Amino acid sequence: MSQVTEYSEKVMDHFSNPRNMGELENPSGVGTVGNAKCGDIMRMYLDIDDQQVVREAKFKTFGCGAAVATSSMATELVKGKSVNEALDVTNKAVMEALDGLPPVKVHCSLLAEQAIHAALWDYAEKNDLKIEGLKPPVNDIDETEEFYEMGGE
Amino acid sequence: MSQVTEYSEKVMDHFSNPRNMGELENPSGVGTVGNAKCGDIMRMYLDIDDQQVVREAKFKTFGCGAAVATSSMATELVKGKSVNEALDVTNKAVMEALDGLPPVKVHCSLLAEQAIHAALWDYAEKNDLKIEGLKPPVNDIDETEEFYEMGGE
Amino acid sequence: MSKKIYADNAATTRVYPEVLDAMKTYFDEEYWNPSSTYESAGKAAKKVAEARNVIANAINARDKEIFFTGGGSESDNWAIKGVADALREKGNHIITTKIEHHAVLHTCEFLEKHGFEVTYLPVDEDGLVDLEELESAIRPTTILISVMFANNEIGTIEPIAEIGKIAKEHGVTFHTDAVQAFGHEPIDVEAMNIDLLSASAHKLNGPKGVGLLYIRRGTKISNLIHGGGQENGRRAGTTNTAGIIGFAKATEIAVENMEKNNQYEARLRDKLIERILEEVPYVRLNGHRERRLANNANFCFRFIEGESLLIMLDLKGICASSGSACTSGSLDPSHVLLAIGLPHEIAHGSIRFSISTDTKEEDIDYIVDELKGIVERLRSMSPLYEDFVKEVG
Amino acid sequence: MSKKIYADNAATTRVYPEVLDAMKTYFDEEYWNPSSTYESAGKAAKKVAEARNVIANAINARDKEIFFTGGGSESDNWAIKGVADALREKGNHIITTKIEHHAVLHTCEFLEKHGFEVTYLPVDEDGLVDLEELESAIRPTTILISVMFANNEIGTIEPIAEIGKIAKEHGVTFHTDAVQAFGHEPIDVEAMNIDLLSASAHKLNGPKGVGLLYIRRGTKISNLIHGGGQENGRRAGTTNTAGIIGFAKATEIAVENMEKNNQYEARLRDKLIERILEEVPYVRLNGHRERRLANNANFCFRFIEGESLLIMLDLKGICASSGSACTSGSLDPSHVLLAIGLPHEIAHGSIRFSISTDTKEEDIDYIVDELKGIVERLRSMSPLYEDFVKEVG
Ligand SMILES: Cc1ncc(COP(=O)(O)O)c(C=O)c1O
Ligand SMILES: Cc1ncc(COP(=O)(O)O)c(C=O)c1O
Repeated sequence: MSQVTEYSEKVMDHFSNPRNMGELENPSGVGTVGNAKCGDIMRMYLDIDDQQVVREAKFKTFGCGAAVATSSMATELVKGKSVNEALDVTNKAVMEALDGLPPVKVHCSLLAEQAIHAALWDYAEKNDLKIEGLKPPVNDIDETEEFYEMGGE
Repeated sequence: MSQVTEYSEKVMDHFSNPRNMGELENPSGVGTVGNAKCGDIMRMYLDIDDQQVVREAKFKTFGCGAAVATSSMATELVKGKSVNEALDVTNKAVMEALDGLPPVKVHCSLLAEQAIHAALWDYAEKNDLKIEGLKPPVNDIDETEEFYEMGGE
Repeated sequence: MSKKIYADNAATTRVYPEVLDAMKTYFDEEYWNPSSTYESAGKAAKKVAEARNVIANAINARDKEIFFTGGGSESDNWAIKGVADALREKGNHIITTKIEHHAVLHTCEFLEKHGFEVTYLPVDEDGLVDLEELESAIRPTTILISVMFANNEIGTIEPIAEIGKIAKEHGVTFHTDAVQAFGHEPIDVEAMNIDLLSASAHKLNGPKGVGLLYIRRGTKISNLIHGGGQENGRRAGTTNTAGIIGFAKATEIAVENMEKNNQYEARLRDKLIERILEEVPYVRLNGHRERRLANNANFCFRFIEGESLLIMLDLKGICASSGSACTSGSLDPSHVLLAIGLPHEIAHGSIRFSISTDTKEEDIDYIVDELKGIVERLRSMSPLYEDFVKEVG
Repeated sequence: MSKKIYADNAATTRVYPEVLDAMKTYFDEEYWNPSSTYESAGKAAKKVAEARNVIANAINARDKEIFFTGGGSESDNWAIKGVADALREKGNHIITTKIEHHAVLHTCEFLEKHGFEVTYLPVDEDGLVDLEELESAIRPTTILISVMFANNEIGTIEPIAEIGKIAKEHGVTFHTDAVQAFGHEPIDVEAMNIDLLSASAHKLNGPKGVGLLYIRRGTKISNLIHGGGQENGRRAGTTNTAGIIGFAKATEIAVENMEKNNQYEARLRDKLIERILEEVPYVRLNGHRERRLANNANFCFRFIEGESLLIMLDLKGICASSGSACTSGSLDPSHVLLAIGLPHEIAHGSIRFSISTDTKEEDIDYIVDELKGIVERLRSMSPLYEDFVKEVG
């Protein structure tokens, strides 16, 4: 079965026209999750105001169509939410908002959830806050391999 | 590979229009060879005159297309020949006269050779002759199986 | 030769124009590999998914239980070797019958060389398996029962639902070679407790070179063709889109018309059987009189060898088939005819007519009329008949 | 979407109209089973015999050494399991490479579970097998060497004649998976000392679901698909007449035009390679620069994941393929790219263009022009690129 046709229209839309793609100059929090070895890295930037409301969210993603689409949707979903509400943007919520994902792509939505959490953790650390229910991110991004130093092109 | 298309035109001709098919009323010699179990039985009737020349030859055959054709050809080949010449009508001679046989059918030509020999043996026995080079036929015709007696249709 | 009657539909069938039409695009226009990522390929993938659904519905299976193969023989090999490999630790005993297709028998013989034990069940004179015999053949080490749905030579339909029940009660995996039955007889893998089922498209007016193995969810079976992830990782090889789509179209047509077709064919078949039994002496109908495929009629003509009969029929434009050894180059006649108790000599004189909805009533008359002359002629040539007449007086 | 460029001919190819024409009759008019006795069937049998001859000639084999199968995967499975089974008594060691198609690799892994030992030879950064390494891997128990003719992902052509020579000197059976090479590269089984060779029709503008195994006379190999006596008793299953006839037609066309086609394709391929290497930064050409299939160009674009690239190309009407894991649902990228020494991260960003004589020069320009924009866009989205730019400054 081909992947593309298994993507919903919403997924294809968020892949082709990703919302909030880019960086934030001085983010309140930034989190990077995933693993280049596995082919997915998501980085999320959050701008959070004094009322603990997410005013801006941006992302950069190295990954497949679903990874890009879930990142895009995740930024959309957290925008305007309080930090506590943002914590409830689960992978399920992202998937539902995208009208579903093919089974082999479910891990991308998990990554999106983790990216939000990682950015919030960073925000909490920077501001010396304790956010109820937030766990420290598992940073499993691989060491950059030494291919290029070893003469790889 | 289909059998029919592997038959030469000569084989098909001798199968469709067999020469000398039938019985002789008072044959000088008659021989039956083959085995119903294996699906081939040939019976050859010879009419041999005082000069030991084969005046008439007839056959009956239960068997495949090649069996019928080799029987037909064998009768043609022995007609008009002396008994000693008839002995030289080998399976090779029959096959060549038929422009060859498919490999799985070569045994039919051997049967034709044996049928000639069996009929000649019968002739020799009846007339108390000894024909140089002629061996007694191996009669391997199966005992009629008892299927019908056992209630088979 | 003007007349042409094809009565060998058990060997293979004509591809219907609708089937060829359905396939065509998938050769040249929509030739994509359905496993590819781009959108066009998705169309092909969707079509294959639809095909799988049509075929699953035909036997009351789920889509995910249908695995496309390269034909009935591959499916049989896969079913038997696959279970043998997967359940090797559990046991080494397989039960099958003496009248299976060679794709089953020779696979079992191969396994016998590799430490498996195989029981080849006998059948009665109609070709039916005895259920008690089957049940009592089951051992603690039995891992597979493989009994064909319908026999390809004599047309007898086996009591599949009953066998399925027995297999289930004993917890033994049940495979049926339904190559002759799929699209011809109603099949319900749930009701019949079938775990594995083989079918082949070209027996129901689909293309050659594509078949399927139904695998009930949860059935333990190893792969036969390892490689790419096609067919849910169970059967490698670039998806034969055109073949599969043709298979589905053929299935659709077959299922839709099954009742009507079977009625039509059975009427002609019965006419053929009745006329031959009445008008030709020393003939035997092989296979069960009622529990048989609608398109199959198989006879033994005493004192006559099958290949000769076949060629003579061919010369009259009639295509049939024979269980005679002479067509195969071996000396033994059909193992099926021997298994129903025929002596070699009789078995050599067998002929199978397998008709279709293309067959006309007048074709049946033509067959019988020509057959009578041919049988008479061949008997006049037969030394066996000569002896018989002399004996009888 | 108006533009449509198919650059995935290594996955599958368009069936040529001449090929489809040659096949057609064998579906509906000449649908006979070529194993049957009647005359019509003989016509089909004759056509199949001619097809076998055409194909045998293409690789300097004898007709009797060609055995038709259901595809390349079946051929690979047959070759490897068949030799393993036949030579089990002689030894249990098989030599292959890390870059074989899964049809070879997964078959070898299956055999490892059954007591066989397999050496997976490494390859150099261009994908080439080292001959000395191969020779020194041979043990007294080695029964088979299986090295692909040309790699399906990176296009590298292996030194087959040299490997054949080594295998022969050591008395080891030599199989080559020539699925990508048959009809594309000159093959001479005699000169190259090939004992077994797999090919698949759909890689050379023939139909899907038909392939072949060349078996040198005298080679010891068990059957994989047991059953009827087709293919000289070596591969059961009703003969796929249409498929085989299509395969032969495709072979005929391919062989006749091989030189011309390869020149044409190589010129476009080189243009594609040169423009991309020049105009896109941080890109790597995978596979050997010269010893590669004329239609294959494979690249890794750093900081980018393959599936995204693929979809973006698809949105621009370009069909290509990726060794990215994301298309397969596994986490590891292509085993071939890992075997040539690429780190996972780079291997994930691979794309394969496999062109054909249908490809136009302007298509190449279109591909490169679009690709540049897409790569730039995806890099602008990539956190890896962000980090890289920050690091480099
Ligand atoms: C090198 C190689 N081997 C084997 C195969 C399998 O061939 P098929 O898909 O016809 O089974 C392919 C293509 O899929 C291939 O490229
Ligand atoms: C009962 C039965 N099983 C298996 C087969 C094999 O199917 P195929 O020729 O498609 O491989 C056939 C027909 O040839 C058959 O009639």
